[in-house]
Amino acid sequence: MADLDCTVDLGRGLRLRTPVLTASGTFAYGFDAPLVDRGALGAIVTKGTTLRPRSGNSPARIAETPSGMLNAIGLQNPGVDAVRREYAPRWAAWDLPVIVNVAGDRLEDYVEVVRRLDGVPGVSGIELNVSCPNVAAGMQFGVDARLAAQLTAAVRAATSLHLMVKLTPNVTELVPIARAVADAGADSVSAVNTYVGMAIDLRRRRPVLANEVGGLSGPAIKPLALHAVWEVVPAVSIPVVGMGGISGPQDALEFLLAGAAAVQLGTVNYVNPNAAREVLDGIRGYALERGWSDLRPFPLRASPVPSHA
Amino acid sequence: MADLDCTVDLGRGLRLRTPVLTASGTFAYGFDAPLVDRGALGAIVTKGTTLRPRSGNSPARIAETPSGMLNAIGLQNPGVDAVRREYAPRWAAWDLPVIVNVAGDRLEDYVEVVRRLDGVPGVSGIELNVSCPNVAAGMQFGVDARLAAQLTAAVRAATSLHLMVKLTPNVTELVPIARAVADAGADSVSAVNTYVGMAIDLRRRRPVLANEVGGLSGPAIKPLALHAVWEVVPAVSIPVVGMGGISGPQDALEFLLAGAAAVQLGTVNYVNPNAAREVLDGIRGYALERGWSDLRPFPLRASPVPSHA
Amino acid sequence: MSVAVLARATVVARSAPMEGAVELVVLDPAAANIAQPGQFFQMGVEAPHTLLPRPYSVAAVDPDRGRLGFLFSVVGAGSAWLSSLEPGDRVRLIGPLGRGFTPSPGAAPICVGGGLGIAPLVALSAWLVAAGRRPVVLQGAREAARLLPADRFPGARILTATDDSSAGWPGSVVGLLETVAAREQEWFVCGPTPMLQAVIGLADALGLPRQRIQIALETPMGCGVGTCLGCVTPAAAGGYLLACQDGPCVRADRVDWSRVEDAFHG
Amino acid sequence: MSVAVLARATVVARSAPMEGAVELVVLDPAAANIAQPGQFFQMGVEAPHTLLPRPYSVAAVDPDRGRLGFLFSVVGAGSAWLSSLEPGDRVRLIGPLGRGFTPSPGAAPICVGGGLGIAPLVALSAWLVAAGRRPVVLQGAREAARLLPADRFPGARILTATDDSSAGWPGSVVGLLETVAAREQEWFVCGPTPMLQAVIGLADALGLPRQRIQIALETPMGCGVGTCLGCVTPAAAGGYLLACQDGPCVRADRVDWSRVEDAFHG
Ligand SMILES: Cc1cc2nc3c(=O)[nH]c(=O)nc-3n(C[C@H](O)[C@H](O)[C@H](O)COP(=O)(O)OP(=O)(O)OC[C@H]3O[C@@H](n4cnc5c(N)ncnc54)[C@H](O)[C@@H]3O)c2cc1C
Ligand SMILES: Cc1cc2nc3c(=O)[nH]c(=O)nc-3n(C[C@H](O)[C@H](O)[C@H](O)COP(=O)(O)OP(=O)(O)OC[C@H]3O[C@@H](n4cnc5c(N)ncnc54)[C@H](O)[C@@H]3O)c2cc1C
Ligand SMILES: Cc1cc2nc3c(=O)[nH]c(=O)nc-3n(C[C@H](O)[C@H](O)[C@H](O)COP(=O)(O)O)c2cc1C
Ligand SMILES: Cc1cc2nc3c(=O)[nH]c(=O)nc-3n(C[C@H](O)[C@H](O)[C@H](O)COP(=O)(O)O)c2cc1C
Ligand code: FES
Ligand code: FES
Repeated sequence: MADLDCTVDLGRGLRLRTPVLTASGTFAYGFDAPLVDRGALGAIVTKGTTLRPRSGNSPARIAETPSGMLNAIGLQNPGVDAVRREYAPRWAAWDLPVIVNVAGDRLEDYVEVVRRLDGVPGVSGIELNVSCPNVAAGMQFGVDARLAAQLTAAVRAATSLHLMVKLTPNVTELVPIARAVADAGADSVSAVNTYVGMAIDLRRRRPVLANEVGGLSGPAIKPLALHAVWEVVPAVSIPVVGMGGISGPQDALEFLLAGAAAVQLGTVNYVNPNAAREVLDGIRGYALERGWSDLRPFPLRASPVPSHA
Repeated sequence: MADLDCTVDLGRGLRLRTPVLTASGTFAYGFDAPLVDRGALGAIVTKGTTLRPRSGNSPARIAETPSGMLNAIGLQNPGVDAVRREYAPRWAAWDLPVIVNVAGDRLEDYVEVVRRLDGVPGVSGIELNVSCPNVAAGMQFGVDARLAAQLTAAVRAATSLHLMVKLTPNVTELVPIARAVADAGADSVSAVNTYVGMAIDLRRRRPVLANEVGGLSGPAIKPLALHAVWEVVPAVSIPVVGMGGISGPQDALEFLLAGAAAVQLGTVNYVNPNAAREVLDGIRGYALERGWSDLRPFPLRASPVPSHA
Repeated sequence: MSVAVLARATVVARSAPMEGAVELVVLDPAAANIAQPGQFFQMGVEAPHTLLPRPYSVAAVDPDRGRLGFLFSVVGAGSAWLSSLEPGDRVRLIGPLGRGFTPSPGAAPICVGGGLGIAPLVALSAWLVAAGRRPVVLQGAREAARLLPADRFPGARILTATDDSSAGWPGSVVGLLETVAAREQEWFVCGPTPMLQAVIGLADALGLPRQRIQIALETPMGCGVGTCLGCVTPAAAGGYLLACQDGPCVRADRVDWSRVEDAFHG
Repeated sequence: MSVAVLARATVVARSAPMEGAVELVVLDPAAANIAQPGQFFQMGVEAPHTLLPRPYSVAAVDPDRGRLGFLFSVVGAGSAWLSSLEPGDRVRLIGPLGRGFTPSPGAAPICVGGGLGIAPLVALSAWLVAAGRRPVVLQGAREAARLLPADRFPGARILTATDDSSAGWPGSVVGLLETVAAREQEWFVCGPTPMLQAVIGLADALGLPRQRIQIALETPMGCGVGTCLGCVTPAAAGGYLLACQDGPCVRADRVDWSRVEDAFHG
């Protein structure tokens, strides 16, 4: 059987051997999920990383909901310096690109984190988390096109790495924000982060999460996330990396048909460590059945003409 | 066993014998769901009603998603005149208040529909659907605080009926919109309508719904809807009627603890015609176990002082 | 409508009467007493991540023993869950729902089923025989192994067609229908959309009036009772029919076949 | 960590060894070969609307027959689904995960279990006996019927306590522990948070160093492997311990008990 060329070029030197990535916060820094078949992965996206170490929110931090889960981890991470000193050297020995997800409260912090990662062997790209809903003021950049563009431009100036900007779906209109970050120099956008939700403990009569609110992920959000990708794809001329509730090959195929260049798997990693392999096999099967030799025929709609190609 | 006083006063003469309502679009005009125990209901909310009859969208109109469903009915309804001539007289004979859900594209249409319902025996209230995501331009009022207030004020002037304004959750910030409609004269707000989503048919390679996008309802959205109610309750001094994904007593209790004065049951009616009865029994059990004599002790947080009481 | 009941019915038998199909027999005396051929039930499924009940035509009605029979294929999570039920297990049933077939006294009844579309016709055939009629049942399937055995239609004349020519008429069941079609007949049809369209084409060519054809519609369903407006099929009179309330069994002249393409999900 | 395996294990037995509890024995030879008392497995559940796997301590390890035993109560949809499994059914298992108990050679081992907290201690007791030790097992429950029979702890000395005084020591298992507590012991504890806190209080009062107590933590879990950071318990050193990676079995001195109130969900 002829095999499929599964490579994806996200731009600025970030070439993936497969369109299947792990999503930030669901794979830590790539060392703790031995059951996942790395051969199926195109890249790893790390936990959100901040300038200084953070210990995160009090428990409870997670709660199951119908076909979903809420999380309010609160960006627990060892800080960028630990990442570049301890983790990056190990990543440099891998044949798998690592994209560091970067978070912060202030523009200067984001820029500084990215500056410290720039040129570090083992770091292949940045995913800018403008959308973490769990830190006070963490929403500010992602919900406002002007601020999101400002942040993107500032970070763009600080690195020559591939810059992926991760969109929050908790907005009235996603398209203007996607356009703004694309125009400000993002190489790709990823969509979407979690949806703000909550759960209440009937017995204790208080919110289940210590943080009260959290981000919803998992199959429950798939129709919403797919719609977000469907909207953003024709609006921007850079690749869109889709995610949100992908639980297997069929969901991933829906995102590719909607025009996503690649997909990220998040919560499903907790449920089924084989998911990445199954998704890749499913993509292969679907494409080969249709006689395709690469991933280009996937999108149902023609892409817009690149504005800066 | 002492029984619970389950009545809810939503204001402007709309007094409900129980805090359990059916949600718009999931109970038609109240004649087609004989298996539902009406004795458990505090009111019925009708299908979205427009000035002129509408035949709605082409099929497929619905699709199941993980713990949820998408719909794009497109406001199929017989128009306000048929409602007041054919249905209202039948409602007038019931001991159950009927709230007519009103939809439209233009402000004038909304006002005219409400005007024609004002004073009609059998009609006990209006739920203003400023949020139907399925009709071209149907989003405009609900996502903008100024427009939502304008519409509310115009409709307020056209009726002395109880006016409930139904919020769409597809916005960056719900609170300013809730405040705006409260200030413009709404007697209550209901939250929330469906979340915009989609599904793609892998075999046919096109969106499952003829309308491409649809509104997501069902258990999947419960954590999101609950959060919306949690946010809106302390921001307004009028009652909030909560809904979104309630699938049984526990979900309903979460909404009441979040501060909802009553709840609406939507998609669950399709799944379990006993839901309204089970929800009411669950509320009773929870309250009586705690020795409460009415529903007032439910909210976890104190209510804001009414601004126009 | 108002006679539908809600039951936690007990499964009394599960079998595989033909390849690719499962038959479930459940105990639901109140419903068995009133169910008519062509009506359907909403069956609750408890599979992961599913929500809505699944609509299934009643394939057998036995009021004396209080039993209902269903015949279905496993196509997704819901039907897979139903197929895993064993005698003694419980399943939530709402029904009977919708309008069944309404055979007219005069015309010769021809039942035409494609694939699992045969399900409602099993019940209809039994009803017709009990009423002293002698229906002709035309059953089409991909291959011989996927045909319901002829002894499931006692008292009927049964003809078969297979796509792979492994049994009966070689090819489509509509081809087979053409060989027996006559103007004084009444047709009862259930199957995939292209088959329905071919049947309509054949009737038109033959001069059989469309009102002499009754179709069991199959659309996605939310509520099953007329409250969600999700189950529409284009109506000849303009607007839409509700499969759950105006159907599932409708006279073919009530459907606007030119707009029907989009009406079917599966 | 890296030895965990993913299996579709076959259920070989299900029973109800005491009231309110289900015992499931599954065949998973690779895991049975390596699992240690105190480690846990993520068990996939296929109940409606559920998503995450459920963490369960291994209660019995039989490498010779490739079997693992689990002991649990039905508290929600996931455990209800697990309790419905029958011999021959399959269940998805990831494990063994986390750190088990690490008994030190010198001290006298006392196992203290409250309610279903007894589960990991069944495995630990068996392991200690096999290692030639003679553990004392203190088992507390609401009532006599909810005690695991003493013959489940062959070779151990077993003492019981019941809240309703229907068997053994009348009252809490911590009260019972007080009657046998001594400084040269090592305690292995699993149970609800208030019980853990009472045990810590008792040890402090007695002068038993906290590092001589090992606690099996119970927190909500997402991944079970250290990637979600959801399963935290306040650490004495500041910040948090991960129950799945630093535990579930941790030395009590590593936990900041003053901040622990919020750490437990159930
Ligand atoms: C009135 C009526 C009677 C029916 N009678 C029978 C019967 O007797 N035997 C039989 O095998 N099938 C019958 N069907 C089709 C049957 O309902 C579907 O095969 C079944 O719902 C598929 O569910 P699933 O979870 O296995 O598939 P999935 O594809 O996982 O279902 C996903 C969603 O799509 C809906 N869906 C999928 N396929 C269909 C379809 N063909 N028609 C309607 N909805 C669909 C499901 O109900 C569900 O909501 C009937 C359908 C209708 C409307
Ligand atoms: C390391 C570890 C070992 C455990 N070992 C056992 C055991 O041997 N026997 C036993 O009976 N129980 C044990 N538990 C508790 C068991 O995991 C829960 O009872 C179970 O997850 C409940 O799932 P449910 O779907 O029935 O309940 P639900 O309340 O419906 O579950 C909803 C969500 O909350 C989580 N949850 C609910 N209760 C708990 C809890 N007490 N601890 C952690 N998460 C919870 C579930 O995993 C699920 O994600 C253990 C927990 C942990 C963390
Ligand atoms: C426990 C958890 C932690 C997460 N942490 C981060 C994070 O640090 N940064 C980020 O951008 N997204 C984070 N996410 C969001 C995911 O990357 C992803 O956008 C989201 O979960 C939707 O995808 P899914 O439904 O496949 O999980 C986290 C998600 C979960 C469940
Ligand atoms: C099929 C369907 C039709 C609906 N039609 C309307 C409508 O006409 N007007 C309206 O305001 N909301 C409508 N809704 C939204 C519901 O009233 C409710 O807000 C939403 O479904 C969330 O609640 P649920 O999850 O309990 O269903 C509809 C929902 C469904 C599922
Ligand atoms: S299925 Fe809901 S109206 Fe027909
Ligand atoms: S359960 Fe995910 S880090 Fe412990």
